[in-house]
Amino acid sequence: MTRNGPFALLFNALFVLFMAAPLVVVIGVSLTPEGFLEFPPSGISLRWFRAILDNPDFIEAGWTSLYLGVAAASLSTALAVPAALAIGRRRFPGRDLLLATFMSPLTVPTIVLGIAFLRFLSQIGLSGTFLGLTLCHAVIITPFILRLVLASVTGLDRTVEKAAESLGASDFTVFRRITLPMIMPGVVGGWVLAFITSFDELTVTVFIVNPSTTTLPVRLFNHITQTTDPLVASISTVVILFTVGLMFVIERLYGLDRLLVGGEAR
Amino acid sequence: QKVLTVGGYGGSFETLMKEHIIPPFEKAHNVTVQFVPGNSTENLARLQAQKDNQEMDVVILDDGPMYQAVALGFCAPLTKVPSLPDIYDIAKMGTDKAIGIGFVATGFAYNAEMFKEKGWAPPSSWMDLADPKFDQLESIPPISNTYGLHTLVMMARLNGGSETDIDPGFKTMVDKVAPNVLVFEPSSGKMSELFQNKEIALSIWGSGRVKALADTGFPVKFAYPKEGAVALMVAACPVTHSDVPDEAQAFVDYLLQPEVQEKLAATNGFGPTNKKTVLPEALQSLPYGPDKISKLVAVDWNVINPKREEWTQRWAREVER
Amino acid sequence: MAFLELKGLTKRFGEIAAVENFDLSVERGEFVSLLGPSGCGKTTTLQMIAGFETPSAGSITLEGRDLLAIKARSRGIGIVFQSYALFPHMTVAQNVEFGLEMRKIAAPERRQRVAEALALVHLEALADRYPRAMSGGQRQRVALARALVIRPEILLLDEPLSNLDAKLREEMQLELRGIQQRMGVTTILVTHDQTEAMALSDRVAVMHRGRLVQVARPLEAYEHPRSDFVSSFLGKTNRLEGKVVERAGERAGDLCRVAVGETVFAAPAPPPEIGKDARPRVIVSVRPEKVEFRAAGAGLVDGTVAARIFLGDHWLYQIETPLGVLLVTRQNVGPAEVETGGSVGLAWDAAQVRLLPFEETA
Amino acid sequence: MAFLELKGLTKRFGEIAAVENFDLSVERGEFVSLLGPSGCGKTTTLQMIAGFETPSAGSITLEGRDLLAIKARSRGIGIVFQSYALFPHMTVAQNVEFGLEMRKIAAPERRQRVAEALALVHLEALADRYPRAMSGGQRQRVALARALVIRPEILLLDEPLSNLDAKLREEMQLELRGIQQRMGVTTILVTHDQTEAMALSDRVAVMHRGRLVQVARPLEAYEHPRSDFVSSFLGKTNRLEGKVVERAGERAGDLCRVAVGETVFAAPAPPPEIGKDARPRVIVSVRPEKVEFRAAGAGLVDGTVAARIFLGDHWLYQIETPLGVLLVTRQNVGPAEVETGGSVGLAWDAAQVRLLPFEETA
Amino acid sequence: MAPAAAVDREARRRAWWLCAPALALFLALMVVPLVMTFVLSFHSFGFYTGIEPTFGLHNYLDVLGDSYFHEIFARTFGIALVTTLLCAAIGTPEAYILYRMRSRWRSALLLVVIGPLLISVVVRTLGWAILMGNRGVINTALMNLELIDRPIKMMYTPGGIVIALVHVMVPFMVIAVWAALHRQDPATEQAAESLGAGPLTIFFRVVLPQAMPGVLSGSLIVFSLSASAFATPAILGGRRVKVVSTTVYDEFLNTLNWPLGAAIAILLLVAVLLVMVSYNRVVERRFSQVFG
Ligand SMILES: Nc1ncnc2c1ncn2[C@@H]1O[C@H](COP(=O)(O)OP(=O)(O)OP(=O)(O)O)[C@@H](O)[C@H]1O
Ligand SMILES: Nc1ncnc2c1ncn2[C@@H]1O[C@H](COP(=O)(O)OP(=O)(O)OP(=O)(O)O)[C@@H](O)[C@H]1O
Ligand SMILES: NCCCCNCCCN
Ligand SMILES: [Mg+2]
Ligand SMILES: [Mg+2]
Repeated sequence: MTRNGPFALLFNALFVLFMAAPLVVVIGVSLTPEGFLEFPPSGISLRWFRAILDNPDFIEAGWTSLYLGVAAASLSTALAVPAALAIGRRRFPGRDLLLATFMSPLTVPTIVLGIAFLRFLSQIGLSGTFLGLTLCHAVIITPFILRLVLASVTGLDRTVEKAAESLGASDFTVFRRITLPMIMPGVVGGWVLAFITSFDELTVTVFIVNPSTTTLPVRLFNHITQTTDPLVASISTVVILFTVGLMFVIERLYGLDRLLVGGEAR
Repeated sequence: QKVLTVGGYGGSFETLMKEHIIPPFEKAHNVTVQFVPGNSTENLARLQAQKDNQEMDVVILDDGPMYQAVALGFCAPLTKVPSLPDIYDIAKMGTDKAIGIGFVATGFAYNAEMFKEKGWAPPSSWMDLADPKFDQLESIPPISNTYGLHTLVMMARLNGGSETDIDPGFKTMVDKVAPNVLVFEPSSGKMSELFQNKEIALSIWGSGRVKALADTGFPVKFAYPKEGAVALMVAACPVTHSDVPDEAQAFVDYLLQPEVQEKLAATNGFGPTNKKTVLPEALQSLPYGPDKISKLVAVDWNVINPKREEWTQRWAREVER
Repeated sequence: MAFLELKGLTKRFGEIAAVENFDLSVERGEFVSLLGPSGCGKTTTLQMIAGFETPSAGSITLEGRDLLAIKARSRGIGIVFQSYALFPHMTVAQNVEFGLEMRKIAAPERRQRVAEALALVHLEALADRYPRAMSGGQRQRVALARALVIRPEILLLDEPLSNLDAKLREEMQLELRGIQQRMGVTTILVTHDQTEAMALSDRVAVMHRGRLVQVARPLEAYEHPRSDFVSSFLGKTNRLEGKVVERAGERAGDLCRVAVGETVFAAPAPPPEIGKDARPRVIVSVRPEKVEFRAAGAGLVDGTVAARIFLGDHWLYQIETPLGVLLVTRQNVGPAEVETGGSVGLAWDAAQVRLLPFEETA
Repeated sequence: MAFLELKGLTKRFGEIAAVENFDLSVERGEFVSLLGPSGCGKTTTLQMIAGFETPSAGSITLEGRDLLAIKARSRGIGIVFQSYALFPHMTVAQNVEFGLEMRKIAAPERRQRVAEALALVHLEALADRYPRAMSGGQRQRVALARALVIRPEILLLDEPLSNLDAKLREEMQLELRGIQQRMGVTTILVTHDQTEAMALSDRVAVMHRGRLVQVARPLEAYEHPRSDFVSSFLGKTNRLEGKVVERAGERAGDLCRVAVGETVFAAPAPPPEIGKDARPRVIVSVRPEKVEFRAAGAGLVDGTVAARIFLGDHWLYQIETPLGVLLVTRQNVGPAEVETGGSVGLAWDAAQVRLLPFEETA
Repeated sequence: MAPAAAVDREARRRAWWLCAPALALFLALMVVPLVMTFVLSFHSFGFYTGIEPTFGLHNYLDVLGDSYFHEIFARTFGIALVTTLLCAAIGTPEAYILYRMRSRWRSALLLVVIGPLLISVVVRTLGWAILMGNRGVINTALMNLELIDRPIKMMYTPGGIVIALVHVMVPFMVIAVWAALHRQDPATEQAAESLGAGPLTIFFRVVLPQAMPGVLSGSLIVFSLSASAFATPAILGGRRVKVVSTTVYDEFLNTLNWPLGAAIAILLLVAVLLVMVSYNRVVERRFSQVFG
């Protein structure tokens, strides 16, 4: 493969600087020994990381986000995999409509969704409940999973399944023993991406949480609307590291480049 | 076990509630208290969203939004609040459905260090907001926020108008004040961030907020304008259709107890509304005692509230341009 | 009654008839190739036999039983796909074992039969490899073992060799034929490579645009194609447009005379398909290997050698003649018979000429 | 001095030497094929000539000028890729015109040259089509026109025909050779199809594991392979492991005797590569078309006919003999010479036997 | 024998069954709430009366007839347009650079590219606020270098919003273009080079036209997400730089005039959908001829 020229590398360096700057600044701020926001930090201190431990609310919200992410991503995966199998490999009336429906959370403005969810959930008495949150998040993250699973389904060699069928396997056996293992990287990649999306969701969630189900981003948002201190930065840093760690998992399991290219397949 | 859900401010108020105010109540009444943090408007919106199925049993709001909550029928009458007779009349809000639990003064917050560097005198008059030397160094909360509304009303009053004749207020805001304003910042967190980043030197803010920021070691100070600081009340009400109405009433009453009022004063800088509260020397600077309370300027919510939507529209169209 | 019988088999996709009115009887143990250009419906036919496509009309019976009433997974047919379709997440042994598991065969027997199947395709040593770590030829053999281990009544092969390079393909052809004969399994092979079809099968079934145009033993199909299409599709030929100028008697073996341009030569009596016209237009086909060199003037037609192309085991000559460029092949034994630029006469045995119904283009 | 000269050309990717110490001289107007199995370094060699890979060592000169000092875009080399690499967003004419635009040739001349190039490949009528709307063979011709319109000094072709089906491939081969000869452009073709290489080229360069193992005219390479590998790669052969048992004089044409198992027969004197041992082990290669049938007992070795496979223009016989299974091909003229199961004698002319240096496996 | 039609029907029914669970979730939590919002937009609101279930178009008329809202919609779409153009200008070359990069570096860079997508908006905007303030890192640096003597105002301006939006949206563009690049035959670049084209000519005449469908589909995503973005303009725009979504938020949370907020939201949704659909039309017409 041809190498990039010096101009391209300069462009790339500026691009990286642009992309990384806000995150680097946040990490920098989190290291301040002072009681207020300061960049560059006048010294290096882990004081604000220790402070996280003194704020059980944040830790609790972190756990909520974690559980919520796992529950929503799992629910959404369970629903998206069969849908992807149908949409990815069959032509049937209504297919495009279904696909558009499942992709719609990407096009409907999030604020509209948040309000719609809030009104609907309080009507049916699920407002602020973990179940309500899980359902809403499952809706929001479905497009992410569906895209990845669809990509692996469409890339799948159907004859492999026919081969299994010709050897006597029932439909369910084909799914369990052949199809699912083969699309597994897409499913896992989609799950992780969906998990991260749920874990970081704010705009919708802020409308539908209650104190016992407050998620970390909402907690952070509430915190910075009331006070801004380096604690936000240190918690953000932890979130950044956690997310980066998860992305390494994707890279290992699925390949970030496949995640991107695959993600484009409709 | 019964669960009582209380809506109120986030930040230091939330911390205080959760750590020091709620636990004794839980023990005494054998309930679990959940706290829903949010600013006044958010919690008011929450009340409206859940009109048919209220999640909150008690809500704590600024006085302005509280008037609206009462008007919209979200608040239940205070039927079992034995401390009512001990409360200043001004805190009774002319209704039996909500009660003030603390006084806050709306006045100046300023960065004392920056003022010293530049050799400026501390702000002393509401009209200082129009001083060109503060170009892009000011922040005022928008009209949706009580502090912003107070600013508008004060500008009207000092320029020949009043709540009933708001035009001079808007004119002054648009022509003289708005150009100095870097941002109309509603969020207290952002406001402290603006101070900390030295983006602003001066703002209109609550005495309680200033105290909270000053407590972090930041050189911010509160100043009472010579024309008077505006009284802002923090108010509480029991929410209608509560499934634990007795506990809700008891909680409002609890907030009015002198020992709780003292804690609110010590941590959040709320001036007590219960006459029986005694504050230690260090807290005497708060809006405290009949003398100081009577010196605070009050605004007329009964005039303001019906006009508020119209003013909000004008503010958005004229001031925030 | 034949072992496998396809009758009036038709498959339409919307407007398109992918397969139309297809009749074929296959005997037990026979090896039949479906041969034809891309898109002619070979795969579709195979898929209907396998049960992955439902015919729009027609029937398929196996020993008289209606196969269409049986689900694909119960037909007991072994299939090898062009892409091999190995299970990528299973080892070679697991791939082969899968069909036995589905049949609920006990583990010890499974192990033994897997070992036998792998031995059959010479892959004992690679039982624990994953497919991705194998070459094309090896994968192809795994696919074969996997299809054979269930002892299918019928083995279907859809272009199993077309992904292999020329040398390996030839090797695998020999191996495939050997295994098929040892197992005696009835086999249907789909291919578009005529040499492959002829090399492997007892009979070839030539398809064209969804229809079966000729079924015959390879030699028969090559030597006695029923149409211009079959003639051109099965190997190189010299295809000339001509006219019957003298009809002889109608008994087989009777000779007639045909004219191609000015040149007139003898040919076998026209087959019935050509019709009763007095001087019908016909396609005259003479295979390049049947054309002989003579001295200039001593043959049926004279020409100059335009090119002489060495192709390893044979030479290909392009001879410019009044009939057009004629191809002549000669086995590579001894030195070339004629030089480029030289004049030669060309001749052929009248019995080697084929007259076919006239079609505009093959 | 040759037109194009590759000297000591080497390309390493990390540890792997994709091409090693490759020497080749190509004359002006010559057509040379690089031939070899997959992964032997053909494409890499071509890419170095084109300028898309930088050699790790060695030189490339064109009429004495150092080509490596020149950027790919200035080398003036025409390339046809296996995938055709047409610009999908340009019409056929725009594709062909692109190289002329890059050369800043004025519009009227451009138009004329595009028209000429399209005429050359018989695509005048399709000038305004987009590539997507064309068949494989047509696309291939557009690619050729695009490469030729810039009047390249060298034309490089990387498996240009391997995506086409058998019939179309043969047609395109003839066309390609015709165009190359008319234009007289020096051409290097990469292929792994030995028939294609032999059919098209003046010389074939056989590669094996990154090295050039033989460069020769097709007939020479086929008839006088320098190694077991070349012998087996260029067409079918009967490959036997044997031993020289009697050396004759060292002059060419001198005969020696070799033993394969118990069977001893005559062969040309061993070539120098085989070394000076008294009784060296050798690979004995006899092409199937060179083997003749005799009556049983009357040949060099007797055997039984194990299979007789009809392949259209020829028959392939597999004969079981004490030397192993020997292949014999016979042009398809007249009836088959021997029947399956029958006994035959096999014989060959001593001059047709090739002795090659011993290698464990080809 | 099963007639083919019955089998097709069976297959169709199976496809629907497979989609049924997901569809149920979407009907309940996506369609119903959106319909409720739609209905809400026809109601009316009074300060003391709250929401009244009247039915009329007054909210829409209010919005459509008020220059204040026109300005907000214009600003919103202006910001979205500029963001889209910048993303295309930055994302396309970056995708190409990534595409040509060796794989080890590429993985690390992909992490940088999609990082912002995955990190909470609160965190990101906090970072931008620190960078872009009048006393922020950028202005301080520029002033220390004496390149400027007054800070450049970036916070609370549309420019600042655009910068932060580009930061979040550029990954979508890179992804879309990158995918398009992967669909093209790398040999076309070599072909162009062998015909005498330099790197820039190759990029503009061979790579970019082929990647154009990717650029266009990326633009679509970026535009629609930017037009409906909330958190970034809310935090970085302040009160003065209002966009549609922050206005909706205000109506819902400050004024409590939900019917009006719902009407604005529905108008935003419709406007975004309109832009997307008509854009798709144009793109399809333009490219169907070239790319199948
Ligand atoms: N699912 C389908 N829907 C519509 N048309 C189809 C379908 N499957 C096949 N066809 C059409 O039916 C015809 C026959 O296809 P089939 O795959 O059987 O051809 P084939 O002979 O196997 O060709 P190849 O040699 O290219 O594999 C083709 O015209 C094809 O386009
Ligand atoms: N960029 C590269 N990096 C590492 N190894 C490479 C690279 N390009 C080629 N190789 C290796 O170099 C060897 C020669 O490759 P090349 O593509 O030249 O073979 P080829 O003869 O053209 O094969 P084919 O017939 O399959 O096209 C192969 O082993 C290949 O894996
Ligand atoms: N710490 C809580 C102080 C409450 C003062 N009221 C804030 C009004 C802003 N919405
Ligand atoms: Mg097929
Ligand atoms: Mg190659």
